[in-house]
Amino acid sequence: MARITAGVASSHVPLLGVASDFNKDRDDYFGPIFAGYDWTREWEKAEKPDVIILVYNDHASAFDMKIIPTFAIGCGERYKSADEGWGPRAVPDVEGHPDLAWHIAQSLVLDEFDMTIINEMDVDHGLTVPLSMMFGKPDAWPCKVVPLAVNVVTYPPPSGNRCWALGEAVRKAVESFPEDLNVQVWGTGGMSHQLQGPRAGLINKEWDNMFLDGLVGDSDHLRRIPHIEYLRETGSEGIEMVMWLVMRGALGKKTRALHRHYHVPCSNTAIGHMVLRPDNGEGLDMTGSDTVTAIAAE
Amino acid sequence: MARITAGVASSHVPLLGVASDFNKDRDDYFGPIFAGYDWTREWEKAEKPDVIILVYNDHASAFDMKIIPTFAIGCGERYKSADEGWGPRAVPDVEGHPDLAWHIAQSLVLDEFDMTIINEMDVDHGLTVPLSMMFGKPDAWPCKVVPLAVNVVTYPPPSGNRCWALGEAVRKAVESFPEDLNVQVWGTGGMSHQLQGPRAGLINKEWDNMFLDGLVGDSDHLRRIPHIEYLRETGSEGIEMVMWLVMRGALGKKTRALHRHYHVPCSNTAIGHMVLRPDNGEGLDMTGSDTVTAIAAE
Amino acid sequence: MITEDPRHQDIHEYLAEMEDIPGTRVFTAKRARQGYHMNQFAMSLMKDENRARFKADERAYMDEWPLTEDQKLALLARDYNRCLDLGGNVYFLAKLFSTDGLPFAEAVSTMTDMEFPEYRAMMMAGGRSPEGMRSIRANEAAAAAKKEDR
Amino acid sequence: MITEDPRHQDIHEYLAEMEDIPGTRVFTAKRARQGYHMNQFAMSLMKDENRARFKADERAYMDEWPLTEDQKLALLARDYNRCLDLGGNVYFLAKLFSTDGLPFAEAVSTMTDMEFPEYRAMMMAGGRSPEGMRSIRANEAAAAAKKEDR
Ligand SMILES: [Fe+3]
Ligand SMILES: [Fe+3]
Repeated sequence: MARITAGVASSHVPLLGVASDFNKDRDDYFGPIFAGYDWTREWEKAEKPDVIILVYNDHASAFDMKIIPTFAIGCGERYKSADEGWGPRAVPDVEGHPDLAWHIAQSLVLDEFDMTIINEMDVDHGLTVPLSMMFGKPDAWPCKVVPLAVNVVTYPPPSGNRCWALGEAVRKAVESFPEDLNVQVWGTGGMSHQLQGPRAGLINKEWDNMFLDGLVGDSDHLRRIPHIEYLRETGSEGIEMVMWLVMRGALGKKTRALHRHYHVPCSNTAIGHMVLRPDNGEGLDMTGSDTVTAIAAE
Repeated sequence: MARITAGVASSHVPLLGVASDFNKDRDDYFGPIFAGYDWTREWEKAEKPDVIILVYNDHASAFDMKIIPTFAIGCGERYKSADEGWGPRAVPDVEGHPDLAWHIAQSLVLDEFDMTIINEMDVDHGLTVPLSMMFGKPDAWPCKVVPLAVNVVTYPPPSGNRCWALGEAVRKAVESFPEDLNVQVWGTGGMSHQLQGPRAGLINKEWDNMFLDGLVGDSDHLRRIPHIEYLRETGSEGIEMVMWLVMRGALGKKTRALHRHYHVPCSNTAIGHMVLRPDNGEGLDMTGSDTVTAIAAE
Repeated sequence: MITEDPRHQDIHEYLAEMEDIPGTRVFTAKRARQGYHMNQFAMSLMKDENRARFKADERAYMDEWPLTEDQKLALLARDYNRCLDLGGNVYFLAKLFSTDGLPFAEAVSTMTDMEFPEYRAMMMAGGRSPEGMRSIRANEAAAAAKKEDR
Repeated sequence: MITEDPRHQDIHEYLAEMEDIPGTRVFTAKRARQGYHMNQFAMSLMKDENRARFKADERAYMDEWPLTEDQKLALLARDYNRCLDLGGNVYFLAKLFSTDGLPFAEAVSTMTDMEFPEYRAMMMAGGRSPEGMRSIRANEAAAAAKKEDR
């Protein structure tokens, strides 16, 4: 039986991809950001996940205005890195897991999620930057990926509640997949950022950290945060955090945090990163990082 | 305020489009089929709907295997007739109603339907044949259309319950649209047919008529029919009837039938057609056809 | 009619039921994956220029697609049951019916054990009855019971 | 934090709230429709050959798209606030940032009242505070109350 062994949350700022690709990841600016992922890289080497269900949003790369799916699941064999205007990132192709992806897609439709199935697409920084952050620069990504793209560009995106419920249904689907697979769910995007207009550059450390706190334990209050609160409190692009709720929903009733990292700034954005374990009697190794990286600039 | 004044159900067999386009609609074969729509054509002239929300499925025309949306709503300005392999049908372009369509799309997402928004696509016989059946051959269609495409090709399609619930949410969305519009919802496809394999040609009159009966009145038992029952009882393509449930769900608790027509065969298919009024105190004209067209071949 | 709420049915049970219908291939993920390129090939025939190229040299046109040899042979032979077995879907294959100028019902009839006139007569007489065509398992159980009786 | 279940919120209330955020254009249907071709134009710059053609003659390239004159002028001027007002979305416009070789943060800073060095310094110091930036209505009410006080 496949099982979800961990949830990983991470911002997916495109500049992090640039820093990684051009070896700037340990300079003064990026060093403190990447340092917060060092623990996770070591941990991932030990975890050896077979598949990542990677919840992200497309940033006008695979989907233009002709077609806007709310929830799209990638069931293809492989995905290439998208050309976002400066040529594709020089990262390995992303290998899919069509068996698991189709199983999840079919199961989700039975559970009344109105999925869009995607068999061919390119994937942008929303998906490839988290892979770089967690795995560095291997010749091939060490696991397969099921892309789960959420619309957070054209309004309204799905509600936080719907995202959480999708995560719950993903968990059920994974657990009914007969093959023995170690599956992680990643929620990406966020945290505070606004990329547009006179209010650009907005950052709300208190709110972001309240959100990180809320991912841990057995409360589900985060699912009831309305969109307007993300926008008012964390900037117009802070809405991406609803994607973390898919990951959180997939971990079951209770979670424990193994690692946490928060840093401001990266470009226009607050970086948040967290590694969570489901804590519902699964009996997983709960060894965490010794230190929680301090909140920058405090 | 916009309001839903009627629901129309109809098969959408491509051959009916051919019969209409090549003036065979009153010959021995097609005459009894088209005769069952005569009442409706007169009735539609009096009703003058402003917009049809037309629930149909794409038959590998707009959507190939690359992308398969469960529920897609057309928010574009206009749609051309698709070339399904013998050139596009010579019918007028279909004019959209982007104001209403976007309003419905946004409202449905808030109500936790995971819609795919489509701004550009061609529409196939699933959408244009019902227009021909209800309106004949005008130079321009007499109303605007909001296409609502449901996946019934790749399994699983949405459940009957989900389709019915979508209809309920469509009703709510229409009623919150400020402009004064006369809106009909059409459910198309069906009834009994199987287009593949040694079992092709299957027709189940009893089941089809039980389904027609179930659309009338205040019972919602049809929403709980599982997919397997459609397939076993009415053929593999009988599953298209789930689309009628979107229409039925949009009519509220209770309905009354104004007109009913059933005929076998048209090509491989049983033709079913029904005109329904919502009957929840809306105070609509309940004048129906004098006769219910007899079940053919009985 | 089953009135039990079908939501949250297990996907394995759901898919198993879909394989229990006589003479029917339900277009599940398994078939959608197997027939991916065959269906995409068929869909390409929606364009006039592709139809012309296909008609000029069927084999050469199909060689441009990553089809298996079996799929190509089934398509060349217009063996639609075989196409279904290899992952074809009738709505996609219908683009080939149209390219051939074959009426839909006639193309469909080639998948049955009837010639088209006989198939057409069956349809005129009310179509194929669902009796005995609902479930492979039920048919097998009935046959076994009958054998027992003797 | 509001913990009321946000489901089934009325779409009109929802959209009205989205217009209540200072210095922010939320990409609602209204904007998506207004900016449709501007965003599709921007997206076309994902292809190398299109970028080259655009760079060679921006005006000529844009004339191939059904853009309004206002949209073309805003794009030519790289006036991104104006682009947003005309229905642009930043993720689409970002293809133009990239085509220009402009770092994302620098392009974003042009929409604020700061020069890039000042904007960068603000980000290094922890970013823009949300205080007083949450609600146009709340700001107006506060201003009115203050006026009353005097
Ligand atoms: Fe993002
Ligand atoms: Fe159909």
